[in-house]
Amino acid sequence: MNFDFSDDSRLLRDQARRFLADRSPPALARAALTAPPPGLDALWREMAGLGWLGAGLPEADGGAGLGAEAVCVLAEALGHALTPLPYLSGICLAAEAIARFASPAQRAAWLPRIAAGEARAAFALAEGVGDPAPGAIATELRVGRLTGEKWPVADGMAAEVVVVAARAGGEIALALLDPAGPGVTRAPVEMLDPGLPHARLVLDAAPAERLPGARDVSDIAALLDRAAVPAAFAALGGAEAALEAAVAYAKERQAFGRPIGSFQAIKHKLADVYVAVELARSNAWYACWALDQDGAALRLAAATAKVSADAAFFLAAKENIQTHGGIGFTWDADPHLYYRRAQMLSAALGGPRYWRERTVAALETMN
Amino acid sequence: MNFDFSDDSRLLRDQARRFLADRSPPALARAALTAPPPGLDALWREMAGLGWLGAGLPEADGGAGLGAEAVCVLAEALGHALTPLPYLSGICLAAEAIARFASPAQRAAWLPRIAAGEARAAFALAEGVGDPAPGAIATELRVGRLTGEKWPVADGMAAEVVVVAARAGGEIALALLDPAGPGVTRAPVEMLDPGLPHARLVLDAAPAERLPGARDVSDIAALLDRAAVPAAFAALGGAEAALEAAVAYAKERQAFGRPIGSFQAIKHKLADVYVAVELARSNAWYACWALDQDGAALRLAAATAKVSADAAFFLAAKENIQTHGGIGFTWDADPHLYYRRAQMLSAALGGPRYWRERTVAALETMN
Amino acid sequence: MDFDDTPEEAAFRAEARAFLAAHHPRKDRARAAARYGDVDATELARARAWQAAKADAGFAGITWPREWGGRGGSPIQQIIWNQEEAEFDVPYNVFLIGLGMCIPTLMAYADRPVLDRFVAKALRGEEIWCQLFSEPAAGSDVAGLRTRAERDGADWVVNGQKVWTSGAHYCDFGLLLARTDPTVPKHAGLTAFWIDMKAPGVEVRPIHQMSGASHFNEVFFTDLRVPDRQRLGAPGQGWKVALTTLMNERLAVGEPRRPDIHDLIALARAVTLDGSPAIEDKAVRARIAGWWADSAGLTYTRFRTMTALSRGQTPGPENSIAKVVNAAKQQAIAAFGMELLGQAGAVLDPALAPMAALFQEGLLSAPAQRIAGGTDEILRNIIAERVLGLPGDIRVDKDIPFNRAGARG
Amino acid sequence: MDFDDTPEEAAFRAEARAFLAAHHPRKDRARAAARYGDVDATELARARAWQAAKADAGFAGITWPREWGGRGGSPIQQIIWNQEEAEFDVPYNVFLIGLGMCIPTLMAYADRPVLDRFVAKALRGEEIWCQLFSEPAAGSDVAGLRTRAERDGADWVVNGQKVWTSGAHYCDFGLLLARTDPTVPKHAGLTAFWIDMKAPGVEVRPIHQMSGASHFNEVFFTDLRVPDRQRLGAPGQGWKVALTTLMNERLAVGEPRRPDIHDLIALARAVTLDGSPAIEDKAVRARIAGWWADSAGLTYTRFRTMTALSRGQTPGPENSIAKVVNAAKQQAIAAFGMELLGQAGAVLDPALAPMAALFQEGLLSAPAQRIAGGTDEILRNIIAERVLGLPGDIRVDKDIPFNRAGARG
Repeated sequence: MNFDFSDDSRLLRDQARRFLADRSPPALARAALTAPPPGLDALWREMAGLGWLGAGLPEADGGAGLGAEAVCVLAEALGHALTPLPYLSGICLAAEAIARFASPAQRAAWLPRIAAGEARAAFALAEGVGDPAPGAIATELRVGRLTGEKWPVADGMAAEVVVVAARAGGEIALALLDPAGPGVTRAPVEMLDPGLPHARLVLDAAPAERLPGARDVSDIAALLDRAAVPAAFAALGGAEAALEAAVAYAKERQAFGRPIGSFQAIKHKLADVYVAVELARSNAWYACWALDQDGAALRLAAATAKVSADAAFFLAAKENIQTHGGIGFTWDADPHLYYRRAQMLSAALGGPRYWRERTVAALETMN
Repeated sequence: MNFDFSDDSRLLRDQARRFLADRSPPALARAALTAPPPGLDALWREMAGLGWLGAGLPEADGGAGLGAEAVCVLAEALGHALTPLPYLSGICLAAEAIARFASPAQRAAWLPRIAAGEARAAFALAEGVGDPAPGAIATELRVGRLTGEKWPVADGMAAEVVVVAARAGGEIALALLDPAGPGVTRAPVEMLDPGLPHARLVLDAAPAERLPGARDVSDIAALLDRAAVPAAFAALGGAEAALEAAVAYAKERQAFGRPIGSFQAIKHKLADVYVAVELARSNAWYACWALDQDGAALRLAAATAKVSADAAFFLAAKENIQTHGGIGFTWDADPHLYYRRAQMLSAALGGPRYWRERTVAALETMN
Repeated sequence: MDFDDTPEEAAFRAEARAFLAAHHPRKDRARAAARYGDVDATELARARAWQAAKADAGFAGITWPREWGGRGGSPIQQIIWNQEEAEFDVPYNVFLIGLGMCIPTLMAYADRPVLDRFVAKALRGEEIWCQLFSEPAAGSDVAGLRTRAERDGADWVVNGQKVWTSGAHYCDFGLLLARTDPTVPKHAGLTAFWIDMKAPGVEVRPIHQMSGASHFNEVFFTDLRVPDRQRLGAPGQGWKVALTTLMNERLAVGEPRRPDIHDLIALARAVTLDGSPAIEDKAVRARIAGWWADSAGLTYTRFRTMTALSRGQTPGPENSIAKVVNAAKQQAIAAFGMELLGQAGAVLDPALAPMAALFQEGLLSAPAQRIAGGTDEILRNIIAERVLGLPGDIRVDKDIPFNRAGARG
Repeated sequence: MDFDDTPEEAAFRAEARAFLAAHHPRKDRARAAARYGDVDATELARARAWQAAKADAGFAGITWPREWGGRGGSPIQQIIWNQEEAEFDVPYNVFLIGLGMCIPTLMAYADRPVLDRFVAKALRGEEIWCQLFSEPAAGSDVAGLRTRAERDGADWVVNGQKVWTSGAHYCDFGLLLARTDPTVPKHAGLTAFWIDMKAPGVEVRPIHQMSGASHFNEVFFTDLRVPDRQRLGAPGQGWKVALTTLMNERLAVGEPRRPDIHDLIALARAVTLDGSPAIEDKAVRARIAGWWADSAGLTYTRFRTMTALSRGQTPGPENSIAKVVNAAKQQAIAAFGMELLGQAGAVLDPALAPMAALFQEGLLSAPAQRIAGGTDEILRNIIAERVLGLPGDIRVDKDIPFNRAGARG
C-alpha cells in the first residue's frame, strides 16, 4: 500500500507550483478576463519547454512519457494558479484524442508540434445545450466534409487544428478539421470565465480527415473519462486555492474586535469546505491511480472524482466570496476568479448530471 | 386582505392549547410509546364533548359545522402536544371519506357516533411499500367482499369501522368494513411512533359495503388533498414545539461558561429552523384558506403546505435533538418524540415524493 | 381569512393600476433585462420623471403627510401600490434608499426648516439621497467605522472613506455616520450628519462588481467641512440615529432576484434532457417542488405582513427571512439551471445561452445578494437574537475605548 | 501509487485472514443485525473468548510490546488486521475503549507495577476498562466537570456523577477524571485516577437510548475511596492526562454506520416506484451519486492515513472528517430510504419493512452518532482550529476559578 504520488511526481508538483506562483499569479487570470494578457503565448511555449504539454504523451510522439501522475499534478497546479491556458482542452482532450485514435501519419503531423507548443489543438464535442450523448451530435461527416455547428469550443479561436465529433453513417466519428480552412465560420463565444476563450464553429461542408481509431460513441466516452481525471485535479487545485484564500482572510480580517475566523459561522463554514476538499482530494488521487492502470476501475473512479471535485470547487469558491464579505464580490478582488473557473470546469466535459449518471451507471455494474 | 384566522378560530386554538397543555403533556406521548396510557379513551371522548371530533362535519351529521379553520387549528394544537390519538386518520380521513362519499344511511349510521367519540373509524389505503397510486391498490372489492392486504392502517386495531380503498372492476372504490367481522385478520404493526398504533389487515372475502360517492382514484386523491391540510398543521404544530424546546434548552444549558445559545453554531442552526417553520406556517395558512374555499387552488396549496411542513418538522425535530446534546438521544427525554412523530406524519398520507410530485403536477397546469 | 381587498382597498388598487397602465407597459418575464441594470443619465432622467408623475398623482410617499407632498394614506395602500407597481416595467428605483431610509431618519432627527427644505424635493425625485455608513475596515461591524469628524469652530471636518454607497455618483445629499470621539467605546463615539454630496472634499469612485455592474461606490472625504447645523441628534448619539435608519431598511421591499422558481420552470420546459423536456425528469421535479415551497412560503409570509400592517401592527422580522432564503435560493437555482444546460452551462453569451443567459448572470450577481445589506451570517444572528431571544455573541470590544480596542484589520 | 501490499504485508494479511476464517463466518450484509447490539452475558463471554484467541495468536495489541502480550508489530499491520476483521462477523468489540484509550493512557502515566498488573489482562479480555470523563452538566465542555475528589489521608474520596460511560455495567476498571481543586480555573483543577468499578461507592445505571439500545450508563460515586497510588499524573494535571486519552480516541477506528450507500443501492433496487425499480428514478440516482462520492472519498482518505502510518507518520485529523460526514450521511440516507418506502416509511416492524427495517432503525440511531464522541459542532471547531489554524472561540471561563465561574446549568 502506497497511496501517494511518486517522489518524481511530487517534485514535479512542487516545481509547477513554484513556477506558476511566479509566472501565473491570480493577476494573470484577472487580466485575462478582459483581453489575453501579453506573454500568454510565451508562457504556453515555456510550459512546453518544461515538458508539461507532452507529459502524458509517449516519447515517440514528442512527449515526455511521464504518465498519469505527472499529468494530474500539473493539472492540479494549473488549476490552483487559475492559469488562463487550455491545458485540459488542448492537451488532455484534443492531443489525447489524436494520440489514441489517429493514424501514424496524423500523429506525426500534430503531436510533436502540440507537445512543443507550436500548434494549438481544440476538441469540439458540444453542440450547444446538452450533455454528451450520441443523440446530442447532429454534425455530419460525409465524404470527408463536416456540416453542422459546434459550440462552445474551448480555444477554438486560437487552435490550428480541431478534433470534431460527428455522425458518420451509423457511427460517431472523430475528424481533424482546419478551422481556418474553407467551409468554416468561427466566432468567439462569451463565457463565464473569459480567461478561457471559446468559439462557435459553423461548418458547411468543411474538409476534414477522420481519425481511424474512433469508431463509436463509447470511444468518446472513454476519452472523456480519461480527461475527467486531470479535470478533477484542476478543480481540486482551484478548491484548495479558494480555501487557502478564505482561511487567510478569516485570520486577518477583524470585526467586532476579533478576527472573523474566530466566529463559528465562519469556522464551521470553512471546516465544511475543508471536508469537501479532502474528500475530493482522496477521490482524485484514486482516480489518478485508476487512470494510470487504465483498467476497469477507471470509469467509476473518474466519474466519482469529477463529481466530488466539481462540488468541492463550487462550494469553496462561493464560500470564499462569502467569507470575504463586500470586497469578495468586487471585480478587482480575486474570489470571483475561482467562482467563474469552477463553473467552467464543471461544464467543460459534460455537466454534473452527466458525471453523476455515469457514476451510478458504473456502480450498477458493480454492486 | 385579511390573512389570519377568524377571532373564533383563534379563540379555539388558544383553548385547545391550554386544554392539551394540561391533559396531553409530552409525558402522555412518551407513556404511549410503551402502552396506551390510562385515560386515553376518556380524553378522546372529552375531545368529542368539546366538539373537536365533529368540528369539520355538518351539524346534520352530528358535527359542529365549524369549517376548515377550526379543523386546522385543532390539528396544529394536537400536533404541538403530540397527542397520541388518531385525529388525522380517524377524523380527517375516515370520517371525511364517509361525509363526502357515503349514502345518507351510511352517514347516519356512523358520523354522529364518530363525532360523539363513540365509534372509532380508520382509513385503509396503503398496501405496504409505495405511495398512493391506482397501480398500488391490489385489494379487490367483488360482490360486496374485500380480498387483499392493507398495512399500515392507523388505529386499525381499535377502529370499529374501516374505510377501505379497493379495486372494483375498472374503478377504485371505497368500502366500509367491519374489522371485527368475518374474513378479517388483524394484527398490530410496529411503528416508529408506537404512540399511534397501526394494524395490518388481511382480508379474505370480508363483507363490505361500498360508499356510493367514490368512483375514481381522483376521489381518493382529492380526499388526501383535503386531509393534507390538517396534516400540515399537525406537522407545523410539532415543528413549533420542537423549536420552542430547542430554544428554551439553548438559553438555559451552559457550556464553556456561557449559554450554548450564545454560540453561533447553535444560533444559526435554530435561525434556520425558525425560517423553515415560518415558511411552513405561511404555506399552511394559505392551504387552510384554500381548503375552506374548496376550489381550484386547493390541490397546489395542500401539496405545497404538506411538503413545507413535513420538511420543517423533520428539520426542527432533528436539530432539537442535536441542540440537546447527549440528553437529547435518551429515551427519557422528549426530543425523540418529535423526531418519531415527524416521520409518522411524513409517511401517513403518502410520502414526501408523492406530495412533491403533486406540487409540480399542479404547478405545470398553472405555469 | 379573506384575500379580497376591502371596497376601499379595491378602489385604491384600481386607481393605482389605471395610473400605472397609462404610463408603462406590463412586465414581460420573457424579455431580457438590461444586463447590469446600471443607471446612466437617460435612465436617471426617466426615473426622475416617473417619480414626479407619481408625486403629482399622489402615489409617491403614500403614508407621508400631505404637507410634504405625501398622500397621508395607510401602510396597506403603500403595499397595494408596491404590488401593482411591481407588475409594470417602471424605471429602476433610484429613490429607494433616500425615501425609504434617509428621509425617515431626517423626519426623526432634523428640525422643521430642514424638513421643509428637503422632504418634498426628495419625494418628487428632484434630489436624491444616499446612505454613508459602511466602511472598508468595518464591514458587518458597522459601528467599527473610522471616518473622523473633528470639531472646528462651527463646522466639523470630515476625513475618511465610505464604501458600498449605492448611487453615490448621482446623489445630491447623503446621510453620514462618523466617529467624533475615539476615546470612548465604539458605539458611543459616533455622530450623524447630513451632507451635500457635491461639496468640495467629497470624491465618488464607482466599484466594479464581479457581475460587471457598478451599483456601488467608494466615497472619499478630504477635509470636508460640515456645518454643525447639519448634525442629526446629539454628538455621540450617532449609533441611535443609525439604528433608526437601519430599522427602516428592514421595511424596504426588495424585489425577489432572478432567476426565480418561475424562471426555472420555464427553463426546465425549454431544455431537453435525454430526449424529453427537463421538467419531466424526476430529479428536476424534486428540486422544483422544494424551491416552490420556499417561494410560496415567502409570498404568503408577505401576506401575513400586509395583514399586520393593515391592522396597524409593526411587522416582524419577515424581511430577514426573505433575504436569507432568497439569496441562497437565487444562487442555488442559478447553479441548478446551469446543470441543465450541460456543456453550455458556462456560456454567458445572451444570444446563445437559453433565456438570454439569465441563469449565468444570476450566478454572477447572487454572491452580492448574500452579502450586501446584511450578510447571511448577520441576518441569522438577528433572527436568533431578536426573534428567538437567544443570547448575544460575546462582545470583546463593547466596553473598550475605540482607540485602544486591539488589532484592527 | 501502489495499492498492493508489500510481500511482508501480504503474508501478514493472509495469516490474519486464515485465522479469522477459522473462527468466524464472513459478514453478510443481507442478514439483519441484532436490533440494539446490546451486550448480554452470552455476548460478553463470546467477546472475551475471541479476544483471548486473538491474543494467543498474536492478533491482539499488534503494535504493543511483546512483554505485555502484544505482537511488537507495525501500525500498518494493525490496519491490515482491522480491515480483515471488519469482513468477518466477530463479536461486538467491548475492548475498544479500554485498549484504544485507557491502557495507552496508563502506559503514558502509570508506573511499571501497575502496567505489569493490568496491561496483559486487558489485552486478553480478562478485564475490561471504561472511561469516566463526561458529566451531565459538562457535555461538550468536558473540563467543566464537577465530580469532586477530596484528599483524605492516603486516599481520595470521590463524590459525583459521570454519564455516557460505554459498557460501565460490564467493566472492571475505569479511568476517572475528577475535580480536586475548585479554586483554580477549570482546566487546572482536575486530576486523573484509575479506579475499581466493583468497589463500594460505585453505582452503575444503564441509560435507555431513543433507539431502544442501552450502550451507555450513568455512574454514581458516593464516598468512593481511591488510594493515592491510583492517581495518574500529578494533582492538577488531569487535563493533560485526559488529552492523551482523547488523542487516542481519534485513532480508534469506528465502523461506518448503517444504512450506508450500499444499503441504499440495495433498497433502491428492491423498491418499485411508478412501476420501475427505484434505482432507475433520476432523483434517486442523483442522491446515490452524491453519497457515493462522499463514501468513496472517506474510503480513500483512510488509504491516505494508512500510507502515512506505514511511513511512520502520525495521521492527521481524518477521523474528525469521517465522523462529521458519516453521522450526517447516515441520518440523511436513512431518511431518504424511508421516502422511497412511501406510506410504509414509518413501519418499524422488521418482518414487514424492507431490509428488516434497517433504514428505520438507522434513523433512530443516527442522532446519537451526531453527538456521542464529539458533536458535529465540536468536530467542526477542531477542524477549523487544529487543521485550518483559525483562532479559538472566545473563552469567557478560561482564567476564572471554577467555583466562581458564573451560572452553571
